[in-house]
Amino acid sequence: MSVAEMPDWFVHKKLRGNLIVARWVPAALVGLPVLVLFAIVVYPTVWMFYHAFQDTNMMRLFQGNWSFVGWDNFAAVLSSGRFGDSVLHLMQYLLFGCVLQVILGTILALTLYEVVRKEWLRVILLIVMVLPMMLPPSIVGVLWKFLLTPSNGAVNQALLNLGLIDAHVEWFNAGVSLWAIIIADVWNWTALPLLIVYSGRVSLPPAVYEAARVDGAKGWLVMRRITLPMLKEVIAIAFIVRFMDAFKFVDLVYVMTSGGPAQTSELPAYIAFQRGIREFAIGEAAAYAIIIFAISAVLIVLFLKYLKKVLKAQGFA
Amino acid sequence: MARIRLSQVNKIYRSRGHAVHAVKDLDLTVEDGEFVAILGPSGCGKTSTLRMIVGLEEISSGDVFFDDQRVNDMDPQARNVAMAFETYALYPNFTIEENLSFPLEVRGVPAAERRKKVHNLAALLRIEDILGQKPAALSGGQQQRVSLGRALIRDPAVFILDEVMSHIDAHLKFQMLFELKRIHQELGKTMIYVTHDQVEALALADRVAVMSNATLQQVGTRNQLYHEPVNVFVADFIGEPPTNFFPVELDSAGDQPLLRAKNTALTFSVAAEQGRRLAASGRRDFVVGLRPQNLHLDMPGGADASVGGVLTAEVAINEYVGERTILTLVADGHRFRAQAHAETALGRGEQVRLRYASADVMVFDAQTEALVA
Amino acid sequence: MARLQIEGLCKGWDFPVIDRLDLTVEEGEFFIVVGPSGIGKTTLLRLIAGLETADAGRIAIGDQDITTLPPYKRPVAMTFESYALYPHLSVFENIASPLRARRLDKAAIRQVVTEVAKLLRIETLLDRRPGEISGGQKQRTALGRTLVAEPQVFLLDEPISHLDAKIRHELRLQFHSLEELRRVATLYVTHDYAEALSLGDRIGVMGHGGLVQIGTARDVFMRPRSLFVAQHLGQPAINAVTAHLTGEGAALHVRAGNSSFGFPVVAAHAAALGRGGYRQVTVGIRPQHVKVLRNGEDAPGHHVIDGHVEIYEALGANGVLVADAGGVNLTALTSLERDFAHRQPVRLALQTDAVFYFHADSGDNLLL
Amino acid sequence: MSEQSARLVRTLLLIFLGLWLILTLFPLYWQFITAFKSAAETNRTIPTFWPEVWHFENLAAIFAEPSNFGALVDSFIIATGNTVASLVLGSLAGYAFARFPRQAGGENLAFWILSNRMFPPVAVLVPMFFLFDAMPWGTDSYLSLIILYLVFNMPLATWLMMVFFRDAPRELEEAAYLDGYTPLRAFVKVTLPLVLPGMISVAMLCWIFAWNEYLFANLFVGTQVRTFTIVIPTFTHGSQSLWNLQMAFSMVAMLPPVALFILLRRYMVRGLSLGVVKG
Repeated sequence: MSVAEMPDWFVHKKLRGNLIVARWVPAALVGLPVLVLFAIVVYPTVWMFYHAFQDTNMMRLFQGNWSFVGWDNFAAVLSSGRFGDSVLHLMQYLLFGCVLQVILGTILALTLYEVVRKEWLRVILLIVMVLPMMLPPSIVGVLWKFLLTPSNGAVNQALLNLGLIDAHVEWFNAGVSLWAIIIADVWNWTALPLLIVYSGRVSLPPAVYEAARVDGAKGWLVMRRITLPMLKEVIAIAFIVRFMDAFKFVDLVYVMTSGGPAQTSELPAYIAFQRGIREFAIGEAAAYAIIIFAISAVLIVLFLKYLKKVLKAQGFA
Repeated sequence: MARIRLSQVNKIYRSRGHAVHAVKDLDLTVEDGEFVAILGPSGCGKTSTLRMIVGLEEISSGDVFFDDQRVNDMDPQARNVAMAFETYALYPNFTIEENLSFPLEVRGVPAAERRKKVHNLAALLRIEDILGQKPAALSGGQQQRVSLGRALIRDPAVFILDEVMSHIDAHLKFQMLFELKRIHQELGKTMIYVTHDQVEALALADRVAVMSNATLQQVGTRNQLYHEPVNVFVADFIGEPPTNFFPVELDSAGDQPLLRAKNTALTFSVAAEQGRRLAASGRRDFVVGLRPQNLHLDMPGGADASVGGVLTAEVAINEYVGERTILTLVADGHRFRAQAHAETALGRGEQVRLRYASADVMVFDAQTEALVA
Repeated sequence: MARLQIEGLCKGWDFPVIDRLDLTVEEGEFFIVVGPSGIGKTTLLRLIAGLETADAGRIAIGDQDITTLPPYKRPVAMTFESYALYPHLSVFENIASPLRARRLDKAAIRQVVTEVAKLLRIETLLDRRPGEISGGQKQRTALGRTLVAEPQVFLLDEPISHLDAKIRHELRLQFHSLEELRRVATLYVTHDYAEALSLGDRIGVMGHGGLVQIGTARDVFMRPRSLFVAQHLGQPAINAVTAHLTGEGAALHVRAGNSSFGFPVVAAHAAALGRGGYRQVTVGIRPQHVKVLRNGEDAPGHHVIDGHVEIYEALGANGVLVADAGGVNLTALTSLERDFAHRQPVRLALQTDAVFYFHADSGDNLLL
Repeated sequence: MSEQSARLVRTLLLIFLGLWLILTLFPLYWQFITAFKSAAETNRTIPTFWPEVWHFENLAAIFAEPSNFGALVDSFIIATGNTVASLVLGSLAGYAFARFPRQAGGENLAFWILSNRMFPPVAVLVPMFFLFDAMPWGTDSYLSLIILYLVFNMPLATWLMMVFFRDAPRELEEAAYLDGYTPLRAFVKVTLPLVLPGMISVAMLCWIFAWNEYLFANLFVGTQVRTFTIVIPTFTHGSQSLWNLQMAFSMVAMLPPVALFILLRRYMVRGLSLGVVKG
């Protein structure tokens, strides 16, 4: 039936609400949550966007006499060496933190599923490996700060006993303290990508693997040609989740090193936090927050486009 | 090609505490190039049997031979057996072409030869136009053809189909049945078809193995199962519309043996030979099985009855279904069915005389349900 | 007087699924809509039930216009194709659900539900969960839920088409014998033509957004209004041969393209076809009207032709044989006992007085 | 890929798994033994891998101080309060997105709710600090943190609840309508029971994230209300951290989320796999 022959009732029919619920119900259902979200997210965001262009600090905020300074805050942030270093630290954290965690998580999840045959053993191992995710950052920070104390920390002692090092490692010196944070973070958050990839693997269709077995494919060939391609989407989601968290990661930096020594372990989000809360340079902190959000948003959108292309090619999307 | 022999095969599933005996002492032989169907209700052990032949399931006891070579410890690939799955189990991330060529890729067949084989198989299955697509974009029928293709491309010794028709629409199923028969005629492969649908099994297979709660009831050609069912289960399971059963007693032996439905006037006359076997069995209680197709409306001047009998009954329901009419009748409180010509215009309550040939009367022992005469 | 009346009903998403459909189901009538899956049968039921909003047209039960009433205010009960039983509630609670909705007292509910359960022979399953019972029992539970609601219209969406053949026979009898279903207007939807012919007081074949033909089982099957109707009723499908008519007056003759297949037109048909002056036609021959003669057997009043076997299969109640009759493939029905080898020569007897003649383009039946 | 090399790879992977287990458990083991060491023993130059003397009284010492136990109670109130709020709001929005995607703003609104997790906390902290400061309940109160934690818990709850509602078949609700139930009663009778397992896994996730939160708590509360996360680092003796007490208190504070996970692990894996795969 080509368009020309369409009956006239069909050509100009208008979308009618369904009979079951009045039109306003969906809007009402979403209304309250959106309202709450508006108050706790949109309002602060707008407030920050506004103050990012002012020279607000604590004093001026109380007196209410801040003034418009255009892009100065942004210029100050972008030109400061401190911000440049922190971005480098962030790259280091992203590479050895996020990427490493997703790779580790994937390998562990697949090993747990493919190699550990007994069901009860697999459940216990899963519980143990997900334990660190259950701990608050303050506990993790304190714990690892204690473990890594250079003089009599358990880690140095263990490494000495194993002969891997011959002298104490000064974990909290400049240039090394960021690694301490990364180690603690890997220990704390690898469990999340592990759980995501494990859940993804659990829900793959078992019949496909039997077909592979009948076709004679085994071990690595199955992993490379069947399992990993099917898990691409899930691994990507694990990466995005960790990537989003990385950009706003402050807790361990604050607890373990307070960005020290001499700002060598600062991350952009931490500086924003420090400038905003401790030093009350609110205008500048707002600029920081917006720059960080911009970078992460751009990278994620690029990543999603790439992911959509890959999935399209695979026939998923 | 391969001749498959199962001898005293058992499968016991052990899970915490209790064990399920899924297949009991199965003896079955599939000749080289033969098309055998394994038929039975769900849970009768047919799928476990299939998985033991393919090598996806470990054999608890007994042996499976491919051309007299014991294959118990060989994996599916070594047995050179191929399988089409009920849920198609196509590789979702591969195109159809990759799905078809993957089994060859695993065997290290060079790319050029793979492409050639894929293309002429696609021609046989008429799926050339969808080689570039992904399984998710295909209809049930197309996916099913691709899954057949993936199994066929390796030129396996044995080709096994596991309930491949259960997700196909009714009218498409007819074409598919013809195609499967055509493929078997063209390739002459040894094929094993597992299904719960007796129409598919009887349509396709040279011989059908009927299973029920883990034991093999009977193996036979369509006519053997139809005319000489070994017990009530097989007689009931085979046959569309379902067979009618009447609990009876042996009333009188001799030349005109009569079986009478308990305390009613309903009697069934059988051939003298059948009478002798019934008397010889020394039993009194039997069950009579009569297929609706074998009850003919006694048209005035109809074909004269060879040795047989007549039933009078009242029409309860007249179901006109286009090609034929199915009458639901009641006689002495027994409700049964008869199949009649499409133009039968009998209404509810009309008295009818039905003729049957003694040869079509099946008599089973009431206790053992085994066929006696 | 709870008659179901549908006038000019329209519903469409990206194309008009239901286009100005008219239908009247009398009180106590068991009306069946049959058609291939995806033709819009379920949409029609959902429109009557109020689960979808009609774009145009009017639906009335008795003299109450329910076109814009929400489902919970319509005097209608429906069984879903997937049964839609509440998995977390027992069979008893599932059946009692409509009465719970009306807040009837406990004793009344228990009495009604046990009575209906006895009627449907599922009284022993009342405290089981839907997950623990068989397909046939699930279907009866869903039916019980609709009976208990005592609506003015029953809507049944493919109630038994997902069950095994054996249970389907049994449940078909149930629909025949259930008096309760015969007290009110019932609209039953299925894709299985045999079910439709066997159960329907009247049958509507659905196509092109509406009901292409409405009539009794024999009307629709023996006097199809068009090729579309003929092709959708009958398994295996009707033989449709494009052919042209040669000869004049009473001596009309059918010739199929360049093949040697053809047969003389029966006098009665020749008269009607002659007046119309048709030349190009599509000839419809039902497989049951193509007999495969045993050697030596002849068939008075039939036109006998020679052919050889392409493929033969026993399909359920009878054998299906595809024969190449002079370049045209003809499907014939035989009894189950017979068997045929590949390429075996056979003699086919055509019951030419039961042949249909359809217009080459529009597909309309030229003899109606 | 011969059989031996396959087995070799398998053993290597198992060793890798074992190593990771050790790496995961070692800190917890160290936390456990430190919790029962005396303050002196914790500061030894050569740390002992097993306490010479077991000081069970460390735990008693912590809870002798009522405010410490009070901190656990405060954390519990905030976490539970926030979980209930997140669940209610998340379910409302989730149901609307699942059942009425077009009218309720559909996918992009849902994605937007999820994406605000990308905002650095400071973008929210400063303005909210001043906003709550002006509010009657002030910053140092249960309500301030309960509301504030919605920033990360509500989007998560909304997203997962949307997936679970989509997973509950709409046909059952429709069957309830035809039985005569109004939409609200149908929701309670049919959809809610089916979504309950999903709700439990969402509640659990939200509760754990709220219980573990540190940054917001650190800034907003501290006097009337003290969550355990901000109390732990305060166990010091002058400049010297009392590691044994901090470890002991951490161990106690760790129990609820760990217990919750072990108890409801099935729901969590099911919830996540459904949320991830379908999301």
